[in-house]
Parts: sequence; C-alpha cells; structure tokens
Amino acid sequence: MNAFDYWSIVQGALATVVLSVASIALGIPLGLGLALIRWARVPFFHRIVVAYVSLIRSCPAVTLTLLIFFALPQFGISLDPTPAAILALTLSTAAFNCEIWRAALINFPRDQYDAALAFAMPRRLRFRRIVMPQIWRAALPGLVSEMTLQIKSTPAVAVIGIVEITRAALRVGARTYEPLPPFVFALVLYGLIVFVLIRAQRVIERRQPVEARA
Amino acid sequence: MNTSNDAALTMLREVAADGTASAPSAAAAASGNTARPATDTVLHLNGISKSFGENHVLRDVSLTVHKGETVCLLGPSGCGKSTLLRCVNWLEIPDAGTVHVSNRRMGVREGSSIKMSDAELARSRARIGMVFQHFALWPHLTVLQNVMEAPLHVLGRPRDEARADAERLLERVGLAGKMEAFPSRLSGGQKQRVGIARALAMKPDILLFDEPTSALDPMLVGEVLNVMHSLAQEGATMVIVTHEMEFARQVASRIVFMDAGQVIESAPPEQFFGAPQTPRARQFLARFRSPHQPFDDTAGDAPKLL
Amino acid sequence: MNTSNDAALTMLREVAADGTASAPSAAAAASGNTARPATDTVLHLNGISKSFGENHVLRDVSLTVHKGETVCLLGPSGCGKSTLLRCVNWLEIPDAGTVHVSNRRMGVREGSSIKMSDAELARSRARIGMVFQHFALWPHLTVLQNVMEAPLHVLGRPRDEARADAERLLERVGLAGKMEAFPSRLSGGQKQRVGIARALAMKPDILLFDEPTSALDPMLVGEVLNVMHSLAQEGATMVIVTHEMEFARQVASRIVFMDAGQVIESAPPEQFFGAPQTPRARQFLARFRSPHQPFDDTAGDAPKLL
Amino acid sequence: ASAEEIKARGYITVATEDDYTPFEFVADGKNTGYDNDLLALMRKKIGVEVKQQVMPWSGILPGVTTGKYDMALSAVLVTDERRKTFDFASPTCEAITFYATKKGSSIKGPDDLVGKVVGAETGSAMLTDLKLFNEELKKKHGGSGIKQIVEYQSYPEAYQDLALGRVDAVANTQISLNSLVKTRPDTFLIGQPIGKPTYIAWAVKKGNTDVLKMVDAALLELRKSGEMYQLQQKWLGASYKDMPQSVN
Amino acid sequence: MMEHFLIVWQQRADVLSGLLDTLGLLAVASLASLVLGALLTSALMSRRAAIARLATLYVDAMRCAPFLLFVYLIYFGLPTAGIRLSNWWAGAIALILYNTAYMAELLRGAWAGLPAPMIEAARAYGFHGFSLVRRIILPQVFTVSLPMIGNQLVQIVKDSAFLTVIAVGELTHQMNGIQATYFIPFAAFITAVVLYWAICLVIEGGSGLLSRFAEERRA
Ligand SMILES: Nc1ncnc2c1ncn2[C@@H]1O[C@H](COP(=O)(O)OP(=O)(O)OP(=O)(O)O)[C@@H](O)[C@H]1O
Ligand SMILES: Nc1ncnc2c1ncn2[C@@H]1O[C@H](COP(=O)(O)OP(=O)(O)OP(=O)(O)O)[C@@H](O)[C@H]1O
Ligand SMILES: [Mg+2]
Ligand SMILES: [Mg+2]
Repeated sequence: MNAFDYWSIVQGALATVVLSVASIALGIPLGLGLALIRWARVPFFHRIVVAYVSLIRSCPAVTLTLLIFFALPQFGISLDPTPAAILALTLSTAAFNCEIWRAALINFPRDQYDAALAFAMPRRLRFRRIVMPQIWRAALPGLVSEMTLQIKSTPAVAVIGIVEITRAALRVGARTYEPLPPFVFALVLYGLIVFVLIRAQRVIERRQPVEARA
Repeated sequence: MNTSNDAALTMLREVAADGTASAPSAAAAASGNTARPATDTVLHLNGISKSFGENHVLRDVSLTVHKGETVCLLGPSGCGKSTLLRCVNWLEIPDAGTVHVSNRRMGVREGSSIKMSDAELARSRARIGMVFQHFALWPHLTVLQNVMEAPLHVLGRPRDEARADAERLLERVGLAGKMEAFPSRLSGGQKQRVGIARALAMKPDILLFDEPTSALDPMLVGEVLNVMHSLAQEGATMVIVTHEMEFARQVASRIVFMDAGQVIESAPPEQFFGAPQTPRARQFLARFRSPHQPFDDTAGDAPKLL
Repeated sequence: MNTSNDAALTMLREVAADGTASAPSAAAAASGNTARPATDTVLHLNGISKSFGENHVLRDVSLTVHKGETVCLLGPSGCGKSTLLRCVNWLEIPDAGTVHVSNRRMGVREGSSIKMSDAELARSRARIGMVFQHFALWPHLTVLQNVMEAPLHVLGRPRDEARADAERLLERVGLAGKMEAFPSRLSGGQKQRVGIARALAMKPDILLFDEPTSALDPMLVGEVLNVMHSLAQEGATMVIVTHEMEFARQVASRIVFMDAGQVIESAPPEQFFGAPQTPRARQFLARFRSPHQPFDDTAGDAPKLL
Repeated sequence: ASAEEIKARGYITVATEDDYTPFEFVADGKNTGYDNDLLALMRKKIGVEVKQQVMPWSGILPGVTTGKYDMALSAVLVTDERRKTFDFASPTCEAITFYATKKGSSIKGPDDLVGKVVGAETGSAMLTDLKLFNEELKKKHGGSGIKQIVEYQSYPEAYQDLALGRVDAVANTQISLNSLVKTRPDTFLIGQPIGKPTYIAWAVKKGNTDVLKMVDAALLELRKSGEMYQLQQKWLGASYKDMPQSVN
Repeated sequence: MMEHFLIVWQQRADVLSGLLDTLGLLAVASLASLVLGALLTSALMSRRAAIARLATLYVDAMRCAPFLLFVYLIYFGLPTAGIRLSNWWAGAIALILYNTAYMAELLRGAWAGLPAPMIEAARAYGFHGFSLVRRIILPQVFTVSLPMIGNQLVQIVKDSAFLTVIAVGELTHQMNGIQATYFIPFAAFITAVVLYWAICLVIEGGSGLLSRFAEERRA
C-alpha cells in the first residue's frame, strides 16, 4: 500500500460521512413523521407505514439500493448514483428511526400528556412544548445507535458505483492482491467515525441537566 | 396562534366578570338552551354515563357545584370518581349527558351537536384547573417554568406578568426557594404544591383534585392539605376526590358519595359523617374507622401462619 | 450448590432448636465474644453507624429484639428507618457496629474480622424474612413459585415439601385461589400478602417489614394489617416500620421512635402514645393527630392564593 | 437508445469496472487499464460524448439490461448464455480460461485438479468453463472430478483464499492470471488452459444496434490503425490480430 | 417479466439451498449469540471493574466495526493467526462474535432497568452469585427484552447476507448467482426480498406470540 492508497481510503471515508450525514439528516425527521402517523393512527396511512417499516426492516440494504437504482428508471425516474444512494439510505434509516420515535411516543407518560390536555394546550403546542422536548431525549440513544448502524451499512451503496471506505479499500486490494492491509486501515477509519458519534452522544446527554429527566 | 390565545384570554375575563356580576351574561341570555343552570353554578353535570367496553363505569350521574363550594367526592376504589373528574374537562368523553362549566357547554358546540375541534376544546379546558394524583409535572421544565408554561403559551399572557404571578403563587405555597429546581429534585409534597400553583396560575373557574395526597408519604400529606384548606377558606370552587376523611369533614361544604358509578348520597359533612343515610355509605365509613379487626378466621382450627 | 444449601438448612434447624431450647447453644458457648447477648435475643444491634457521603444516616444505634416481640419502628421520613432494617440483613453495610441475628454475627466471620463471602452472607440472610414496601415480588414467577422459589433453591428443600408449605401459607393469607396467577394480575393488597407468605416460607427467625402498607390503596391496607396482626398473636418476632399509628398502638409490644439517625425513645405503646417522653416524639405524634392545621401564614397580609 | 435519441442528447453512457486488472482498475485515483485506454482513443473517433460510470461488476450487467447504461465498457466474456440477453461489440481481445495455483503446489497439469478445491467467480464465463471441464474430468477419471467448486463474488477474495490454501486453484482468463502472477511472482503460478478460446467484448442490451454500430465503427478503425494491438501489447502482453469483426 | 420469475422457479433447488443456509446461519448465530450474550452481560454487569471494562471494550469494538469488514477480518485474518475455518463456519463465527456484542448490550440495558428491589429481595432471601443471576435476574431480563431480541434476530438475518462476499452459499449468494448467470436482476432480487421478508415476518410473529406470553410475567 502506498501513500496514495491510504489517501484514497480517507477520501472514501469522506464519502461515507457525507452520505451518512445526508441520509441521517433526512431520515430522522422523516422517521418522526412516520411515527406520528402510526401513533395518531391516521386512517389508511398508518397501515402503509406499518407495511413499509416491516418490509424495509427485513430488506438487506444492498438489495434496496439495487432496486432503487435499477427499478426506478422503469417508472421514468432515473437517478444518478449519489442521489440514489442517499435515497436508499434515507428510506432504510427512516424506517428504523420510525420505530425508535414510536417507542418514545408510546412510553411517553400518559398523565403528563393528560396534564397538557387539561392545561388547554392545543395539539401543536402540546407536541412542541411538552412531548417533543422529552421524547427526543428518550429517543436519542436509540437514534445514535441507529446512526452507527446506518454508517456501517453504507458499504451497501458501493454496488451502484459509490466509492466509500469499504469500496476504496477493496480497490486497493484488487490492485495489490493484498486485501488485508487496506481492510485494517478501513476498520480503523470506521472505528474513528463511530467513536466520534458515540462521544457526541455522551456529550449531548451530559449537557442535559440530569434532574430534567423524568 | 396568538389571536386564538387572545380570544381565550378575553373569554376567560368575560367569564370571570360574569361570575362576579351575578347577572345573566349577554352570552347566556342570547342562548335558547332551556337546560341552562342558574348563574352562580360553576359546574353542572347532567346525566353523565360512560362505559369502557362492558364495564359501565358511570351511570347517569348529575352534579351541580356552585361558586365557592368545596365538594368532596368519596367512594370505594373503582367506583368511577376519577372517570367523572376526567369527563368534566373532556379527558374522557362521556357516552351520554352534558357538562357545563361556567354556563358554557363542554365538548360540543353551543346550540348544536357538532363536536368541538381540538382548539375549541383547549379554550374550554382553560377554564378548569386540574391537580393530579401523581402530580404530572413536566419534568423537563423547572418549577417556575411549569407554572408559567400554560399562562404564557395557552393564554398568551405577557412574560413578565406571567412570571410575577407564578412567583407570587409559588411563594404562597411555600416554594419560593425552589423556583429554579427541576421537579425530580422535589419531595412529593413539594411536587403537589407546584401542581396546585400550576393550576391556580390559569385563574380557573373551578379546580379539580384527583386524590392529591394519596401518592404522598403520610408525613407530607399535611403540607398539601394545608394549601387546599387555605384555598377553601379563600372561596375557591373545588371538587376534590380524596380518601382523607378527616380533611373532608373539616373542609367540605358538601360530601358527594359515589358507589358503582352512581351518586348515592350528597349531604353536608356533618350529616354525612354523623348520620349517613344509606347502608353503603355506612359500610364505607365503617371500614375507614377501624381498618384492622383481627384476621377473619373461617374456622377456629385454621392452620397457623407460623 | 446442594451441599451449601444443606449446610444452610442444617444451620437453620440448629438455630431453631437453639431458640426453643432457650439454653446456651453449643455454638454460643464455644465463642468467647463477651458482647454476646442473652439467648432469647433474636436480634441484637450494637452501635450501628452509617453514612452516605456527608449524610450521617445512622448514628450509634443499638437495639435488642427478644423472641416473640413485635417492635414497631416509628419516625419522620428520612430518619433512617429503612437504612436500619437494611443493615440488619447486610443489604446496606454499616460503617461501624455489630449485628447479631439468633446469636450469630452478621456480615463478619465469627471470632474474626474477616468479611463473609457472598455464600456465607446468603446463608445468614436466609434466617431473616423481609417484606418490602413495594412488594418486590418476582414478576416472572407465579404466586406459588414466588413463595417456593427460595425454600427450593436457597434452602434446598424437597419440592413436594416446599409446595405443601407454600400452599398452606397462601391459603392462610387468603390467596388459595390465586396460586397460579402472576403478580401482575394481583391487587396491591394481594401482592403484599404474597410478600408475607414468601417471607414466612423461609421459616425465618425474625421478620422485617418496611412500610408494608404505604404503597397500598387505603381500602386495601386493612387486609395486610390483619395478616400481620395474626402473626403478632401467634408469637412471631417482628420489626415493623410503619406510619399506621393505630395499628402500632394495637399490635406493638414495644415502640422504638427514631429521629435523625438515632433511637430517641423505646417504650411500650401505652406509654409512648399516652405520655411520650421527648419533645420530638410529642411533635411527631402531634402531626399525626391533626395533620392539617390551617396553612401557617408568616404574616397576616400574606398574598392570597386566589 | 436509438441513433436519434443519442443525437438529441449528444452522449452515450457506459459502465466500467474498477477492480479487474489489467482491463480496468484504479491506480493513484485514476481509472486505468486496457479498456480505459481504448475508451480514450475511441472518444476521438466516435463523434458523440461518452459518459462513463465506474462501478462494481455486480452492478454492470444489470445496469445494461435495465437500460441505465447504453453499454458495458468492460471485459465481458462472450458466451452463448449471454448472447441471449446482449449484443456484443467487435471483440477487444481473446481469452482462454486457465487455472492458477499457489507456488509449490502439487498440481502440475489439468488432470491433477481431480479431488481438489477450485474457485471461480459467480455467474462468470470462467465458472461455466470450469464446470464443463469438470464434466470432462469425471468422464476421464471414472466419475471422480473436482472436489468442490467455490463461487466467489469477485476475484480478489479467491486469490487471497488461494494464497491461504483454502482453495487449491483458481480459474480465470489467462490475461488476468498473468497479471496476478506478474504482481506476486513469489506466491502464485499460472497453470494450463481448461477451456476453449473465446473473446472478450463490450456488451449492449440486445437489439440496441444503433449504439453498436457507432462503437463498432470506432473499434474497427482502431484495429486498422494498429492502435488497439499496441494497447494489447502494453496491457495484456500479447496482441490478438486474428479476431473476427463480429462475435454475435 | 413473468418468464424471469419462471427462470428463478427453475432454479428453485439453488434458492431452497440458499434459504436453508440462511436459516441455518440464523439458528446457529442466534442461539450462540444469545447464550454468549447472556454470559457477556454478566461480565458487563460484574462488580469487578477489570472484567466489566474488558467486556465493555469488546462490545464497543464490535459497535464500531462494520460487519462486512469484520467478516473479512475473520476470514482472512484468522488463517494468518493459524486458525483455519471453512467458509460457512468462518461466516457463522463472524455472525456469532458480532451479534454477541449487540445481544449483550441490549440485555445489559434490560438488566440495568430491572427494578432494584426485586434483586434486593432475592439477596435478602439468600440468593447470591450464579443462582441469583440464573433464577431471578436472567428470566426477567429475557422477558423484558424479548421484542429487542426479535429485532436483533432480524439484524442477524440481514447481516448474513453479507457473508456472500466470503462465498457462503446463503440466500443472497444464490440469488446473486442466478442473477449473474441469467441476467434477471429484478426477478432474482425481488424473490430474495420476499423470502427475507417472510423470514422476518415469522420472527416478528414469533416474538409477538412470546411477548404476549411474557406480558403477565412483567412487572
Ligand atoms: N381508560 C380506561 N379503560 C378501561 N377501563 C377503565 C379506564 N379508566 C378506568 N377504567 C375502569 O373504570 C372503573 C372506574 O375507574 P376510576 O379510575 O374512575 O375509579 P376511581 O373511583 O377513581 O378509583 P380509585 O379510587 O382507585 O382511583 C374501574 O373499573 C377501571 O378499571
Ligand atoms: N443508597 C443511598 N445513597 C445515598 N443516600 C441514601 C441512600 N439510601 C438512603 N439514603 C439517605 O439516607 C437517609 C435516610 O433514608 P431512609 O430511607 O433510611 O429513611 P426512612 O426513615 O426509611 O424514610 P421513609 O420514611 O421516607 O422511608 C435519607 O436522607 C436518604 O436520602
Ligand atoms: Mg381514581
Ligand atoms: Mg423508608
């Protein structure tokens, strides 16, 4: 492995981060929206969300990526690899985030919600001032561990030509016929990214005043 | 948002004015509803029924509470007391019957049978203060913020006014030193006093208490009952579900005894505690007087515990 | 596993024999410990101190409980009652002082200062029955299994024997019909009666109760107190932390009043309730007699609540 | 896409692999190898722009069958099975399936593969060749043939397994194996052919003749000028001058 | 399109063998990772700091590594260390080691969330050490964490799809082979998705049934 090989894997890491950040930024609010649809039992749509979550949960990310990239053109939507990858990753993480948000919503203490009702808060206010500030804290650990899983599933989008960490490492291995060194380097990079994320979670959690938790 | 809040506030003031003027308000006069109760009536329940599945929890309950009354609602566990309170502010929707608070119909639009929207319901609920058994404080807000939250964001009151009010109330319930604390740092008695201040901050027409002391350590019950006692003396209109018989006897202007989803007796405390009219009330009171007769053996030769 | 259980069982029987024989046991005679209490002493605490950080929760507490005594431990919230009970079976390790249960030293090996191993501690604890405020039943086991679990797996008793015993006890506390139910299906009062049966199934030398009724609905308190009343009449040795003054007055053979981590008074109930010796006890009892004097205003012109 | 469509939009799209030395691979961040050099030359002749997408082999042929790309500008071995789905451009080189072994292996000739474990890529023409060869072996040796054929998703893992001894031989084209042995002469050894000669060519979706015509014209010109043969010499170590004009 | 599915149908022997392989991996990996995860959880919750720290290190390391790279590491790395495994077992062991960490982490969460009085009651009645963990703690931990265990099984199914890179003949591997041989990516992948979905629905159904069973056994 020469210096350029290391550099190319680092560039792959950059792609991994960009794709992950994009899909996470889209997937978290989308997941919340889906969770609210299920929570409020919006007629018809909540069934769709149930089916969507169940399907995506069990569909390997590679397969989902291939389907989006190669099947959508048949319906007249042809996406470039990068948007297709972000779409695939977002769809997948949104399904998981939906479940995490929903669990937080379900576990939200009933009598606090009743108190919000009794104190005359209309729906939006109830959600914005009482429910949201608490459930995001309850959901945070789950969301972060989903983020780490998400980052770790980015290799799936390599099949449509995205060069992220794993693909960059494979390319080096294919040229040198020595796959182990680039893999180890890739592992180190992944470890760093996920470690940063876990640390960030700890920092965010610590900045919450402990006593403000229920 | 703001406009509807202002509307709610204006409405609240109108209602308050109504009460003191003790003359039929323009709004009341304009309505042709014949079931409309007298003007010093703050709460009027008429024929409330409610079932959960097969379980008929409330059966045709009617109840009128006048301005300044302290009504204590007694009854065995599961008889429907909480459900009745929750029907008042539509946290539970009755299957039948009507609720009027300060002469305004709850849950259903005046002069029609159209259900209220979420925003309309919220406006109606703003006139009712509620204190919960398990406090139901919002844990992510400080004590002061808990008390200011609804006046600020529901009634749309100016921040400094809401703050001054909240501080005054917290001082009054003996929590001047705890304003910046989070609820999790408070004892049960302190939490419940915050709960009361929070309800008062809305300047409600009526206060509902659902077993406000039953989640408290016996040593902390007194401090909450004291606050409620003060409120009664200052002429607040209250409906209190409680198991504190001694308190009910001292404070209530009227005892309402429920059993199996029905109001069985409604009488002044002297009468209710002194000479209960129904066998069920007598039985209920007897259990409270001496809760621990020796263990009721079915046979003399029952196996020993040891 | 089995051998140590058998050992525990043997030890248990020995101890039981000790107690009834009321003569110095061989084990007691063999030990040269001078602080050793008299033989009908079941529990002997000597100079127990315990701090959590800066918080001195127990300060030099001594207490002796004789066979057949029912000691009620009273005191304001936070005075260290629970901590004291937990020190008895080493759930909390005292900073100083000794605990003897049935003449055996708790937590430290006899005649040395070596800490007991986990297994030794477990054997010692098996001689003490404990009933918890929040029941602490094991939710994954049925009522019957809850009662049989420790006799089977800690004492290593034969299954049919343990089962017969458990059934007898459950019948006795009025739960014959609930043996196969899971705790989640029971009312609070039923749960606590299972808790008592579970403690009795170990045939302990002493029973500790930590506010056994304070998590119960007022209507359900009676059924638990009844069972405890029966136990007292049958001569069980018990230490009961409670806020039920009426019960304590009727059942206790002695009242121990604690405040701020110290034993302040120890007297027969008639004396304690009739003529408390210390101002602190008087004050404590006064709060229970009339817990709700009007709210204590600091000034006549205090702001109104309304 | 039809000729008019291509005219209208002004480009064709092609898909190329990134880990198939020496045909196409990435070195110092640039796409390089035989096919990429050919593409550079073709760009000058073809008259429309060529947009290239680099991706793993598993995405290449699906991309062509679904119409995402006009052509697989990649080393596709021409087989009968593939002719049903694709049309091929004029071939870019000849190929024979060989096996390679670890240095010092006991396998001295094709017959020694009996009872051995051999690896090849899933769905590849080399795998088909290997399976046919196995049938022959079985006939020849009274029913005993290769012990196990392991199918890999791509060759780097197969080579690594060969080095580690999990497989005894790997089947691939002589060109790829030569490149392997050249890079790691101390580890690997190329063996002997186990298949029939065939061709390597770029593939389009069956019936996409307009693209084929444009590409063929350019390729034949490169042959005529000898530039293709120079590139073959440079990357593949031999030049194949007797290839037919069409392999469809 | 129909004829594509017909081709897949003709290859049903391969599809079935892939499906069975995936189910086999699921069975082995889930059983082993549950058992090992329970042991590792005891280590995570150990009162001995060194043991707890070591266990935490392992869990965190697994949480940081993507499964694909971990598979490569096991597959290519172990032989370097002198351990030689068949593809299938290398894959299975990668699945087990990786998911053990996740199982342990989720069981730890459930353990930490158990009401302390219940465990104290057990101590007060003379339970200690292994019998405390086995008779009182673990049964409660498992009843509480049932739904999360179900989720993790789904994750094992999805992880097993990665094993195709080391030539384990599981479902994705077989479907990819069919896809690459007959150029029918859709039919092949849709079939794969449907089969994966079916497996996961069975897992969800099963964990739902068990949850109902566990319902009354919860605090
Ligand atoms: N949301 C609900 N769904 C189903 N049943 C309910 C619901 N809320 C209450 N119940 C049932 O209604 C009956 C009355 O309940 P309620 O809480 O009103 O009684 P209560 O008089 O307040 O008793 P307690 O003194 O124990 O608080 C009970 O049998 C209860 O199980
Ligand atoms: N594990 C602990 N860590 C720190 N402080 C503790 C702990 N347990 C108890 N305390 C403190 O010790 C003091 C005595 O507690 P304890 O529970 O013994 O009181 P108590 O007399 O049982 O009160 P209550 O009637 O409220 O049960 C309290 O100030 C409490 O905050
Ligand atoms: Mg109630
Ligand atoms: Mg206590």
